[in-house]
Amino acid sequence: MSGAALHATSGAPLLQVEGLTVAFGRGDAAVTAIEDVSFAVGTGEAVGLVGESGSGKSVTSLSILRLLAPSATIRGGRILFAGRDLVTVPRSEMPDLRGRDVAMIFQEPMSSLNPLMTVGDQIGEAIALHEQVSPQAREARVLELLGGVGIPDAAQRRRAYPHQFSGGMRQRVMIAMALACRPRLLIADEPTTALDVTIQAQVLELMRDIRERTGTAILLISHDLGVIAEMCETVVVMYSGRVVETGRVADVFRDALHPYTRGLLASIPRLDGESRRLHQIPGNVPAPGARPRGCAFAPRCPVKVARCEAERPALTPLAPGRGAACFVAGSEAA
Amino acid sequence: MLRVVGARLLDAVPTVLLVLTLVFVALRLLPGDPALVVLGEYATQDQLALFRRQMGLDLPLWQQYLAFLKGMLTFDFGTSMVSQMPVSQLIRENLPYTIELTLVATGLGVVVGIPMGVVAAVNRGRWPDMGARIYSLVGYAIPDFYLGALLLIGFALNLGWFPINGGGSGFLDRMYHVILPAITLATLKSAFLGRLTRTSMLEVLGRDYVRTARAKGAREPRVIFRHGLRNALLPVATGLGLSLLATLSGSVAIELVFNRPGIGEVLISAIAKRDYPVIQAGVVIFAFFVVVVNLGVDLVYALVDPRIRVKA
Amino acid sequence: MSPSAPFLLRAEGIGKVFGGSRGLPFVAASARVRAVDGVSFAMQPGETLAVVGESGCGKSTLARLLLRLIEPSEGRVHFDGQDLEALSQEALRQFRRHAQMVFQDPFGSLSPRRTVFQTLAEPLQTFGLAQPGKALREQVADLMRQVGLPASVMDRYPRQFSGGQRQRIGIARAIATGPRLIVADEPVSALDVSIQAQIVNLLQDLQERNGFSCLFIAHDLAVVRHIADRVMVMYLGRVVEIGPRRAVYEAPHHPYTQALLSAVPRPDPGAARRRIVLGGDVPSPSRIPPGCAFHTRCPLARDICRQERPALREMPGGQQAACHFAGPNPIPV
Amino acid sequence: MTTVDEPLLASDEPSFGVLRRMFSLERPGTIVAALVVLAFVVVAVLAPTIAPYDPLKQSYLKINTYPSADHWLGTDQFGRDVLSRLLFGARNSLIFGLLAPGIAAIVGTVLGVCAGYFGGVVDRIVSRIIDLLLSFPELLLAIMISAALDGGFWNVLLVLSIAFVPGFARVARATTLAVRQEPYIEASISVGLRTRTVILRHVVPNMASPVVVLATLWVASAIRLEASLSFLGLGTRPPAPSWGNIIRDALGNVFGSPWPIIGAGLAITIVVLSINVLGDALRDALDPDMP
Repeated sequence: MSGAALHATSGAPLLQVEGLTVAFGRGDAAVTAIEDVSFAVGTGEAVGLVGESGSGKSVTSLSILRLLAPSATIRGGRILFAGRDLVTVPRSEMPDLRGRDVAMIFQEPMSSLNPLMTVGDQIGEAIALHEQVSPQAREARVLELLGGVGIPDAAQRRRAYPHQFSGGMRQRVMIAMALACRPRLLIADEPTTALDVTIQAQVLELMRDIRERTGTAILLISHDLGVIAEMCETVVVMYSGRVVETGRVADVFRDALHPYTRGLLASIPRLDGESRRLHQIPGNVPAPGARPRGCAFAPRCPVKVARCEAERPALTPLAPGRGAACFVAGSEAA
Repeated sequence: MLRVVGARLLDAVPTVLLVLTLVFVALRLLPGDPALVVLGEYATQDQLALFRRQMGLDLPLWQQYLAFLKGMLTFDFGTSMVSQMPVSQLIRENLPYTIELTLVATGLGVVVGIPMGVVAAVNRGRWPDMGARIYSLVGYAIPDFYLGALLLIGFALNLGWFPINGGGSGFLDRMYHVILPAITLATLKSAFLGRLTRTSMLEVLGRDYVRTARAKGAREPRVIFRHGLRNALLPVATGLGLSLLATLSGSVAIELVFNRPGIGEVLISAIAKRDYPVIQAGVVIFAFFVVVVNLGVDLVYALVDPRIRVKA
Repeated sequence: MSPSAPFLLRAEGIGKVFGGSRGLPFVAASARVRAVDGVSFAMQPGETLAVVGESGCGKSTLARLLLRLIEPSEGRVHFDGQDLEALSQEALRQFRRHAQMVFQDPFGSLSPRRTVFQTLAEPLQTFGLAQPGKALREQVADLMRQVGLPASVMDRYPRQFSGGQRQRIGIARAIATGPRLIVADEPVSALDVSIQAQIVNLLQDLQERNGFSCLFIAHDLAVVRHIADRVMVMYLGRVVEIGPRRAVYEAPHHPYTQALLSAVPRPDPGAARRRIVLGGDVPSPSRIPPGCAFHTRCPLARDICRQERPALREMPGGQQAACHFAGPNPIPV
Repeated sequence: MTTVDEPLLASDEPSFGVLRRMFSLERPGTIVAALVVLAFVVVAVLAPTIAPYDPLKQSYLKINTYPSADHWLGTDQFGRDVLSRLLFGARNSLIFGLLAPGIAAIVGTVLGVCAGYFGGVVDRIVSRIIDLLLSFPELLLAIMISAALDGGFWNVLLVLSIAFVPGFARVARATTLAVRQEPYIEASISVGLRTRTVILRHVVPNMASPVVVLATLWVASAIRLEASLSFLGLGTRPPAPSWGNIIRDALGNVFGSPWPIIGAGLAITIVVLSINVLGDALRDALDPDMP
């Protein structure tokens, strides 16, 4: 049962990941990072990929553009983007697609820009790689992009170097660079995690504004459920390398089906929270190499049954547009 | 721009002074009395006294120091005690040979070493990387004078392709004489530069901005050269400065092996003959080179790396 | 130690300036950075005071000033009625027994080459609290049980534990000498949400049982809401608002506190909320704006804000705020 | 208080893991290198017993002979047995190879730790001088110092040690600075340890591995540097045998056989190569993520 069927978005989704499995290392030393991951992103939709460390959310996002480390191999599954399976696209053709159809921004603004190139040149390069435009047209486009992401006096700032920008400003430059060729999908891997909360608010506001203006679909990877709630329509929850729940954000946040999602939502400290104690999920996230047989959440699950420790539950639809990978969920109030 | 260059030049002044002071102190710490050592135990007292006055050793220490500084900075190194020739003339005749050898050897080292390092880094783990590592390991181990001796015996003595000794006169002839010694030194320097470039390249290729370049749609060659190499070459520039100086000091031995004229040979024979003015001049010349090369590397860094050139 | 003074800890006008050395011959001078600027507050025994603020606001520096890990440039700290500045080197070392620290980075706060037993025994031995021989192992075992770790793993090395487990070892080390004050420097920011909850609850349970007061430094305002009795908001080395948790969260008076609270993303989708999005970037501590440091980003900024630095004034809700125009116009949180 | 028996991460790794990683099978080079170094040490130690002749005994009957039954590597221009001189040369290299880096390691590390840990003016001055001395390659530094001192064992040892001190000091200082920034140092201070204990118990053990790796690599450099100095006539003075001056004499002797040069040169190369391989293996084992 692939996750895609769960999405009743109009027409074929822009991006459809089916049964994606990625492992690191060779031979018997190989460690499965993510297994049987399925979800979809509709045109212009904002999907949140949420999970704690070791959940495989970054590996999933990097696999789409095939930017994984050399030691990683895609063992199975398909990544359909506008009808093309990116897993089978030859390596030499991937650069044409990166930055033009699908763009990506990363978590560490401090180290994601080339320290020896001016900000303007780095954005200009993103244009020049995909479009044959005159230097003047390209320069105009660079200034327009810088202005579009809220960087004041663009003409002068484009000559500055990354070390002359603050974290928030650099993230804006990254966004401008990603939008240079008007991609149809923007993958953002923890874009605001490294930023202070007031700067994060600015960047999130900017991303929402861009989505409205350009209709670019966003795949937002984050561990912060607050950011996901504010930015996305659909959420995909990952735990220990597998998708455990998908659905519309409003539904999942109101009453999550999977015990892990419920536990996670209850553990979040809330600004209006009155209680002193936080709900806590006992135990630890298993390391990728030491994942238990059966459901990975079983050791920490309050409602586990014998079957959970024997078999791995697949992601099954439990309500229109919603799914969970749990034998217990949905059968009665988990 | 000028502000940065000016700052670096100002920075070099105290360094030069410190170096000269160290040299002055080192030579004055010589155990025993230089006059005795040069003239031998049988010299009479007044011969010793005459020698000391000639050499200005009888003046109070600070006067000697000032005279020493004035002499060094105006390149007036006094006269050789052995050949009575003005030292500066001795230097003028031999220095060009050393510079020629050092530049050609370093040039060859760069042309071979840096590309080798890049290829090894890009093909990490595959045969080019293994080959480069073995080449570097041998290059780090083999003594320069041994390699020189082997090349001399092999290509010069037995095969006669190259001259056995001398520095040659006239451009072509001097090049003909410098090839074998330069290759000897270049082999070692390319091993050093190759390994340095490889490490620096590997470190840079792991950086986030290289991944960003790929995410932008840049093809692999552009990622490696436009983004990777430019950042990797900065630390290599420092390494280049160091290898230039290492080649300079290596040339001392090579000049001996190939019987070439040069500052190294002058200094070594002066040490053997205890010819103090020449020793002093040789040491100062080498020290001067060190300061100039390091200043050069600093300037290159300041001009190339915007993080230094442009204040945040 | 004198009988417990009215306050456990009192800071008066504490400040710290880094760098600012004029150049030695051929050694570069470094820029003057004012990290903490005239901070005054007091802590009751058994109380949890949270210190919140964005990067560069000086909260971590303040923690180290209070524990005398770095020397303050100006101001005084009184611990249990004693002026720390007057203490001799040895007396200061004894003071450390009563004031311990928990660190942010679980991977960097434990010495990699020493076992858990050695790390936990160290404070006991340093202050002569360690019983001889076998009994010491039992003491360490008890500490481990208090923080929810099996005593059987005490002979292992830090690299064999997860982030959450290491943070528990750090907490065990901090409570080993029975301190009366624990300064926790962002103890949970490096942890995942599910592990975060475990550590927050652990700290509160230990506080209830041992009665120490806790200075809790954090940038996550939601965590602070659960753990703090009082909250102190800092901006560029200065206190902009300080008061009881309910007052500061539900009726913040300082515009920066209001903006900070409204910037925190809420995990309830669709909740319509009007958000204050501050313009500009946090100025660097080496170039602090004149007058009220926040005026460059403050929506209410007037001329007086640019000239005069506002002092902390009492507010109706029971908290203090440092703003010329602070008034009870809370933005609905 | 929920006591949680949480699964621990890696199994308990025995401390000699470092050795196991160094000499594991997929690194045959390291094992060969170890054997070569072992042979070198054995030869150097047992030179007096295994050398066929007295390295200094001259004999005018057998000058410049090619390798023969009784002189496996022939004789030099004074009729001395080349093989014996090579064996004693190994002794000379081992002594300088171990002593010089040893002394430099101690002096350099103390300098580096003090500069790194205490910082302030001490750090600025010490690191300024280190950077200055470091801009001179070891050989140049050695030549300049030996200009002030004539040859002889103690002077050569002094020259070699001084040449290596800046390098050690810089690594020790850099590592100390890095370790000094780690929170566990601040933790040990806040737990009430005296500065002396903090340095000995927490700083030194955690900075040992880079210094140890450097020491290993510099045993090789010391052997090579001593050979170079002796070749230039500034190191071990003939007639005492050193691989460097064996090559120097042989090169000057037009009639002699090339074997002394080949023998001594090969000895230096192989020994230095092997020690470098061991040093690299040690570094990879201690700090696997270095490129």
